[in-house]
Amino acid sequence: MLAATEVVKSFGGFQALAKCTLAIERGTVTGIIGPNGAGKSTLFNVLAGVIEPDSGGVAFEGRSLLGLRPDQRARAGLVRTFQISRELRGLTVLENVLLASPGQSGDAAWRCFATRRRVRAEQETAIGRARKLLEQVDLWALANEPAGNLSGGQKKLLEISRALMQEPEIILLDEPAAGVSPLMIKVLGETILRLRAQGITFAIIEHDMDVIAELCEPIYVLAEGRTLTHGTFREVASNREVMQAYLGKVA
Amino acid sequence: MSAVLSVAGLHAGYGAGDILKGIDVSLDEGRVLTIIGPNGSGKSTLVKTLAGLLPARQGEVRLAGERVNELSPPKRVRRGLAYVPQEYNVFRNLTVLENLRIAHEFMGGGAGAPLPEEMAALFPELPSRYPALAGNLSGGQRQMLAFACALTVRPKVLMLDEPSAGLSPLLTVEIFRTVKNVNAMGVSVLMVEQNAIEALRISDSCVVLAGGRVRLAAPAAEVLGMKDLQRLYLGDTQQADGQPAGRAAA
Amino acid sequence: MLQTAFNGLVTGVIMTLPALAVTLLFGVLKFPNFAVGAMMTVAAYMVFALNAQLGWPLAPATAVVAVAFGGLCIAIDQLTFKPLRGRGGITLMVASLGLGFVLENIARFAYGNTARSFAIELARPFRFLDVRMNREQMITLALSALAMTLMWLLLTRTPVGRAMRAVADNPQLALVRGIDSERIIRWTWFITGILLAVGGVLIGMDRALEPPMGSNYVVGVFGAAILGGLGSALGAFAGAMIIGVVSELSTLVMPPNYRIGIPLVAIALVLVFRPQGLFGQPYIRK
Amino acid sequence: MISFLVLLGIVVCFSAILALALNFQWGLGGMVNFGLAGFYTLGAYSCALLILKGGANTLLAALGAMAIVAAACALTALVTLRVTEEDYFAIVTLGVGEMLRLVALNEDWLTKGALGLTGIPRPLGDVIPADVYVYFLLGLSVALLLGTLWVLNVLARSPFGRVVRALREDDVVAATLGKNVLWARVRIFAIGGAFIGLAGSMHAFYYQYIDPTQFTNIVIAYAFMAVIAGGRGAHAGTIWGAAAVMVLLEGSRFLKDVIPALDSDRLAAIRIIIIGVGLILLLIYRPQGFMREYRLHVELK
Repeated sequence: MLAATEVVKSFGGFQALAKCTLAIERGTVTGIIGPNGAGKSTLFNVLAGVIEPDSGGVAFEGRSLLGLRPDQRARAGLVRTFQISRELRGLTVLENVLLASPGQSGDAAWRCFATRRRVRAEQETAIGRARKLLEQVDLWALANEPAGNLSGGQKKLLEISRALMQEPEIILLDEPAAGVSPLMIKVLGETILRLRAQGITFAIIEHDMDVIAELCEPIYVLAEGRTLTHGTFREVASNREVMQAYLGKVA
Repeated sequence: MSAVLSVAGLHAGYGAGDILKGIDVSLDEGRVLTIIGPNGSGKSTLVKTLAGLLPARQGEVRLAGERVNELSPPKRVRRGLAYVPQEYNVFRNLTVLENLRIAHEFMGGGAGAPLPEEMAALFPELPSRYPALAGNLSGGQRQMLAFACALTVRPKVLMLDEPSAGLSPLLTVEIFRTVKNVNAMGVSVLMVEQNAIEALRISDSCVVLAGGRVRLAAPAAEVLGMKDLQRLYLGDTQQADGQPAGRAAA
Repeated sequence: MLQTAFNGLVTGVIMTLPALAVTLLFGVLKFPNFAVGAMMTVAAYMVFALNAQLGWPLAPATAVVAVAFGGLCIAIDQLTFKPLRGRGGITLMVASLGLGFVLENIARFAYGNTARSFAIELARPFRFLDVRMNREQMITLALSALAMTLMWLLLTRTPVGRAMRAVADNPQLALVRGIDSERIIRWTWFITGILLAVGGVLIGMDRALEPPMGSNYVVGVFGAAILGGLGSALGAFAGAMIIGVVSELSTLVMPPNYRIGIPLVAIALVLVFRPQGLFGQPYIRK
Repeated sequence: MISFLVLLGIVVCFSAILALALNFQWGLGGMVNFGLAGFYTLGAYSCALLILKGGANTLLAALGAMAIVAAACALTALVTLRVTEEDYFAIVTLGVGEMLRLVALNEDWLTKGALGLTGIPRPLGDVIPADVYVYFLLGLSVALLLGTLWVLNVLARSPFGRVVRALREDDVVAATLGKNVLWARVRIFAIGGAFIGLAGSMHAFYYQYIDPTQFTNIVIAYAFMAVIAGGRGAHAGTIWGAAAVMVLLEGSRFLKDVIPALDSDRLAAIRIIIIGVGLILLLIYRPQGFMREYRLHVELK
């Protein structure tokens, strides 16, 4: 569904990605793990279109994504969240989620006047959808709160609700569990599994091995900018090479 | 022997929540302490707080017995608490010599060569590259320059944030040998590392951090001996809050 | 043709000083100082007060005002920008715009709108290869060459200069290397004040002394700083020379009062094709 | 005295429209417009020239001016193609503003340069008797102001308004949520431009003659002061801000007879000094202004 083939990206001499190849199948929750500096976030930004690779290809459902802007990828169904959550502070929680609903005719300035009834009707349905999403992560009570006032964990859940509002084909989650309380992580896990059942594909970068073990299948291990191996959690956890990548190169 | 750097009940964090939830750590004079733990455990936050880049919300930080909570980073450095960040740890648009000069002049080095002879011996490659821009150095050379800058004025404590991150195995060994030599000159070292095995080999004591709490504090040799050290990374280190990770059967 | 090129050289040289000031300040405080024009005007009038009204010769008057104005800039920073430290670029920019209004109109209030000029003896222009160089232009070239070499020496040879470049390169690392950022910010404002004072005098000599004299240069100065690459001292020099010469040469081709179009086009081209300018390092996106 | 208040009322109206335009561009959309005076000049001159040279009636001229300024703003916004940092954009708008004022000053064949354009007719000027006309103009001005407020409020409350505010907060996030950032920026700046054109046209109708000296930095100072005092993003607040600024400063005309030594130049200088200082003090002590921008509120039953 989403594949990176032999992607290379270097920043001033340091090669963050060296011929990295990885494929995310439809309907899976694919985990991406690896020690610090293995290039996980860089790969993520290449898939999301924030960074253009030096060479190699990125394809989404067979179509190449090279040159597509992040908003074009988002509209094509490839949605992402951020490692350090970037909520829109000045907008309320509900407004953050409403902003993400695709195909709002009210996004065009003149239609806000020409077809006011239709815009309002669309907004009502969008609020309905947003409400369901926010209630699942019990943020509905804070719907009118400016997003800047939320706690770290709540901001993460808001970001995920925002991603879900876009009716995505695939969601790229960048360390969803970081800084989130264990209880919230459980809620998060259940949400992801439920959505996978509804056919949404996930790619998750995560350090919390419990989340990876519980949710992800298959798992890709990245080290020094390339894919070391991939497989089920048991295969990956027992693989000597992975151990070395994590615990240090015993020269 | 007395603790050259002691941290008691430290709470700190960026936004709303606390990442560090009450940390007690102490580094003895002339020793090497390595802090390991999975990502997001608060390792980097701890070092940034000790360097003064992040305010300590609760708890106390003492350097050689003197409370430093209220001191700004420049003052802490001048009192001998040197720090090498993980990334962006050199001034890329300045030459190697200028990097060293700045560290020397502003860390209270006064007159004299930017790099004292005993330190120069540790970094043989640098002098030949003095005119080069630091940004053009390779990863390993940049790390060495960052080390040298922190050592231009003999610090009491040298804090390192994942010095081996993103480096090849060969360079990693060289980095740790340098750390060993620096320690041999009487500089106490506090190191945050992912490379657990290599780092512990040259350390005296070890602290395991997870979920912003100290899970284990033991001599390095003992932690190295733990068979399921990898469990710390791949296993269920994330016990429900409050319960420290069980000490593995020897 | 040669004469216009020479005049362009002079304009370029005049713009180098404020362009250096803008780039230096942007490096350290990360915002474009829109009051740069008004500051030059105020400094020029201070020199005018000593020179024309108290009869001081131009050189000592400029030197005294340069140092005094440096101190004044530090005071202005403490009053205006220090409370806004860390409030983000837009707030600082709007504040600097407001400050520019205040300073320019203090000059207008004190000296009215009539154009004035410095009291310097008129001398026969010096002729070389049929290019007429009058005395003011010679002083301009000499004075700015001196200012630039001093500036270059300061930035590369002195601890404060290096510290300024370090803070511009990586503010957090600078803290951890023992650099007290407030002290460096004061030094930056002091040097900005000196550069703008000398720049103001040069403009006053090249053209007349009037309240809007400084703000007429603002777009040109920003154009030079951006063309050279915001944050790079060498870039500011190169940008100023290019814009100076090109805008002067443009007067051969189009009506002179659209000279301001040149820096504007330069900025637009840089922004679209090469955001970091000629010598700047790529702007690191947030 | 009454006629002074009526005249002041008219000036407050179109100054408020100008401030509303800035509030939409900068307050809501985060796009700093330091070229406001230049665009304002373009609006006034376009309107005047469409009538005097183009033979258009006042309504058509005003609409034409709005379209022209909107187009100019749209072009300016295109420069944010690659670099979206606000400081670069502020410098570009400053430059464009300067250029527009220079065109007005130097293109004698078109704008009669420093002499300016005279004899600009007023809307329905020939139909409504002169002695009563000023009240009609006040009514028209207030109507246009309320019209502008209504349009901008509908936009601010609509999904488009959320896109505008999202761009101010974090354009990268707006992109990842499927919004075409560049196209949105062009629209935001153009919409603001249209209302700058309206304010310019009203300025031309009010004074009936325009020359470059009427469009100095004082225009920028007033508008920014009004937006910051009113509260960035708060349209109603901007109107109060504009009214307060105008009354405070136009009222200073009376200073002349209080302090005889003040000639008009010095008085104008004092006004801008007061505004400049006021701007800085507001930014330091009351950056959020006096009212807050609209936020969607839903019942949480």
